[in-house]
Amino acid sequence: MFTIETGSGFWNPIIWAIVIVVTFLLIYILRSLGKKGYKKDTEQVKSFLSGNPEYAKEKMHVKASNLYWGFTTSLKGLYALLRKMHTGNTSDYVLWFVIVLAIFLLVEVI
Amino acid sequence: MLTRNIAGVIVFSIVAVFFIFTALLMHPFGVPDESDMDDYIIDNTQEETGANNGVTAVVFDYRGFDTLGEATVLFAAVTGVIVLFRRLKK
Amino acid sequence: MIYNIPYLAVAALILLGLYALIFKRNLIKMVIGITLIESGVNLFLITLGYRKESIAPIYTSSPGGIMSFPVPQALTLTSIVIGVAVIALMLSLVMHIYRHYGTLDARETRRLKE
Amino acid sequence: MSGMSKIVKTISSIIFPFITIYGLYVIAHGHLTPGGGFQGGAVVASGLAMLLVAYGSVWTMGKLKEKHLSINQTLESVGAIGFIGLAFFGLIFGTKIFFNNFLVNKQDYLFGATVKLGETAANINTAGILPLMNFAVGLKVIAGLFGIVLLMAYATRLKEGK
Amino acid sequence: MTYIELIHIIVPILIVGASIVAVLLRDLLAAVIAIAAMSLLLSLEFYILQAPDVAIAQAGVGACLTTAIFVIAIRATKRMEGEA
Amino acid sequence: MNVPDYIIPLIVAIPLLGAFLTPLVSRINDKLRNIFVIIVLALNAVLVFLLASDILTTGIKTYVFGAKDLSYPIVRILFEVDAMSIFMAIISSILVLVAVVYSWSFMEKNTGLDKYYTLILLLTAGMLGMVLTGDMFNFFVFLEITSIASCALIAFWIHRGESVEAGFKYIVISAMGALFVLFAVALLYGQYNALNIALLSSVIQYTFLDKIALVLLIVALAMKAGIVPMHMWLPDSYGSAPSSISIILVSATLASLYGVFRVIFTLYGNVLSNIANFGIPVNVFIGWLIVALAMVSILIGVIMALIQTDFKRLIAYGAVAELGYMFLGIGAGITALGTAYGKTALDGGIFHIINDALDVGLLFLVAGAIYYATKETSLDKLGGLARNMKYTTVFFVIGLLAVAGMPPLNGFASKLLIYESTFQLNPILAIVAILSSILLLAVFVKVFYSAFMGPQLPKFKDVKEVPKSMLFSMGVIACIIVIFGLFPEVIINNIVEPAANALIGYSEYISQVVAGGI
Repeated sequence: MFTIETGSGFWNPIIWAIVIVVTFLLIYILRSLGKKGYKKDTEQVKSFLSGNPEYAKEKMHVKASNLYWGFTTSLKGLYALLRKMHTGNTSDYVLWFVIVLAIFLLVEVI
Repeated sequence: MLTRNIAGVIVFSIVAVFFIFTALLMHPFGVPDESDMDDYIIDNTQEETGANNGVTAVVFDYRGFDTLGEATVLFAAVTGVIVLFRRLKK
Repeated sequence: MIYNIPYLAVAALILLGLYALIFKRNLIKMVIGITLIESGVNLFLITLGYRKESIAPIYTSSPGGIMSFPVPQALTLTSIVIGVAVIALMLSLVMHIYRHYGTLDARETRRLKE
Repeated sequence: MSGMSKIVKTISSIIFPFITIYGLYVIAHGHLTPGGGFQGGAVVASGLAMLLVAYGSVWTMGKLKEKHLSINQTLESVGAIGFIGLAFFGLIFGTKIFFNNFLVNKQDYLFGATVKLGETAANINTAGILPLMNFAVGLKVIAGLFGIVLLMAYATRLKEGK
Repeated sequence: MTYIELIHIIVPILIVGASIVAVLLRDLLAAVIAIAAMSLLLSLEFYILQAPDVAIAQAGVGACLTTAIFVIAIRATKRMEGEA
Repeated sequence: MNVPDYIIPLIVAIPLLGAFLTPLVSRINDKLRNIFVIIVLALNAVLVFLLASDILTTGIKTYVFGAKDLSYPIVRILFEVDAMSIFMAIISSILVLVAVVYSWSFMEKNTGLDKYYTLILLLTAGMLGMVLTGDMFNFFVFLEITSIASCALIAFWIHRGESVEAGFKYIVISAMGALFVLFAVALLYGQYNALNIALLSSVIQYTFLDKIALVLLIVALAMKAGIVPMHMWLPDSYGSAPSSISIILVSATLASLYGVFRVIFTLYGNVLSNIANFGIPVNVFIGWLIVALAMVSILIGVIMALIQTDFKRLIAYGAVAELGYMFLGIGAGITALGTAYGKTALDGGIFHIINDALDVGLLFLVAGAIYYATKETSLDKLGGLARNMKYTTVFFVIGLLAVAGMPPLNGFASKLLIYESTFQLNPILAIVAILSSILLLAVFVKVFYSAFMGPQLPKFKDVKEVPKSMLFSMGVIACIIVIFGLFPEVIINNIVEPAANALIGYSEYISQVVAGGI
């Protein structure tokens, strides 16, 4: 009922689900072993930037376009090409269709 | 832009060659190879549908469901045009 | 071979339509291109159903003899009405694009890219 | 869109009834002569569009209110429902097949006469549900195509940015 | 070559000619008139190809209504192709 | 379970009748209209499930319109429903029903809602007609219904220039694609004087003109399905449409994908084993072409998704990558037709169709929920929403893990089948697919981080959880995803495997219609 055979192996989600549940249990147990020194509304919960004032909330949050900066920078050439491809021009969309049509015609029909 | 136009002209001419070959390799004008379906319709229209116009018989009887689809296309287009020119405020 | 001229006209119409779609920048010209492709396909369908020295498939007025195919004619009727529906919708969108962008140039109506 | 000269207006007013009658003829004789619901509907809608162009959308919009537009849409819905309803009737009566021509060759009903095979004189009382479908589709096509033209003409005010 | 064969050759050529004119003209209104002419010729072609039903539909829809909505759209936008 | 035959046309006719009635019903009352539409679609879904239970037990069913029997030259339109068709029909009906329930609150403040629901019903009828029909021209007609209705819905928010632009691009692309499909149909008609898929399939010869028709059909329908490099309309339209429409568009593109498979496997199934050029069989030729397109789709979809800043465009590029996985599975299945791993690849590809529809659909619904709550879709401006929208966050996590193929959710099960089988075809394919899947996870983790994590932004302090109808529809899809993930074998054995067999078994499809088979 649960196992799927892939031809060279099998996959059983129930085992995996049990493993996940056990892991979370372990995490919960470890967490509950910790110290219970947390108090609300004290200096303890405020962020401390070595004496400097805290930044505004918007500034603290890393923007989506800054994530994976290293990846996008290292693939700069590829991204420049891809941006050039995605012109947003309707004629180009049609042109891509005709290009693929020509390739398929050449490969398939001849 | 120049690359685009050159690529456009090249693929356009390839497709053009294939289309012209298609036109030349079709069965000769006015001499269809097969006619099973249409001969059946021409022979049986009057008997089965009681219509004297073969095209109407096909449109509304033999392929009536296509016509329903076509009426639906028109309905969808009119609805689409109404949607596009509707008032935005209530 | 001279008798394949209607088929060649079909090819020419479709290619002209594609040409207008690819190389013309004006949006209304692109809609005209779609119209041309549609006319080409309609002509193709009708040409397929023609038999030499045939008459229209209407019994009321027929002096007897071979008839041209009724099915492609029915398909073409459907195709014509579909075509006018598509063109009406396209032109409405063109009017809206003009209202929003103030231009009909395909190269300038592209806020959506990348 | 403003109207055209008085000559054009007069001539189109005179021609318009003839176009309409021709369109209705094409619809009604769809099963006998070239034509049918679509063709006749397109002819009538062309006549209406001609009137619209002759008189201009400004004049037309002065005469037509939102109510009339919604009547147009209702007519289109009614035509479509009539068409699909005839298809459903085939499922309810007779041989219980969707899109069945349940009236054909049944002498007691309207349009139920049997047609003589071969070349015959036109007998309008034939072809079962085909003429009814022609009427439904004709109504739908008139309303639909004229609705498209009317709405687009009405929308030319977009140019002024209103 | 008989008379009808000649027509079968001439009308498609005229259709293609009208559509070339439609594509090339920079005045959109003129291009649309060319499309209307093309539609009418197409309707004639349908007629001589023994399809009177389609000819009526093409004349009504293609030559009249399509032209009407094209003209309306052009009046709501711009008439010349290259204008900024 | 046995159902009467006339249920097959009703599946298309009921949404159509509903669409024609909706303008009249909405004259009475708005709430009544919403209930009416939901009832129509629910009824339709019930009919689809009844038919499915019948088809899966008894096999292919046909229905001829307008006549009882099937005399030899097949002049009438007929619907031919096999397991693959009903598989796609199930997807469409579920997604549309969910989208309509979602729209109740989501579209509440818009005008023109009667037209909106009318168009949704028309779109439903179009999709169901596309997948159920057994006639090429009828397929074209339903394709046009689908494209026209979806175009008007994409441009529904006419006050935004982007929506109108996306609608125009979509209608140009789909009108052109549909006209090429019609041209191909006309080519086939001109040679064999037939329009019925089964009849055409039994007589097809693979001449020059047939090859042209095949290429035109594949390319045009693949463009409608959004395969790279013809995918550019897809992010535009998915991103600009209302979210409730995006989820239906997913299913509309999948219907075009179904068209590709139907053409290759059934219409040309007879000639797939012919020897083409260079002594290579046709199926290997077509299979490798499709695998190549699939790989490009996966790579470009993922790489472009990484740099998107708009929530819905990002999901749309993710959807392009997912489409690539389906094409990869089925392309590998075509290439290795007849082998065991080819069958596994086909299973994986087909299973991935339903998984992708659910996962991407759930993500679009979440994007819509965020837009509803914050009026914002740019990821750069969002942040810290997990505090205010707890349920939405949970649903997003489920969708994220599923779409990235993390075990134990459903995306993993189908992707595993694809990896294992394509590895046997060519290891590079599987490796690239796995790496892209990891990248896809990275992409969605980025969304999760920037939209839901981080400090609570002051401008989103008063954001509330979305209304119940939206939560309900998201919850339904999330539940289905979890169930599919936990019981993959049940799904594969009961729905996917018959669909794969139906695709391969073209001779059975033919013999239902053409007397004597081939």
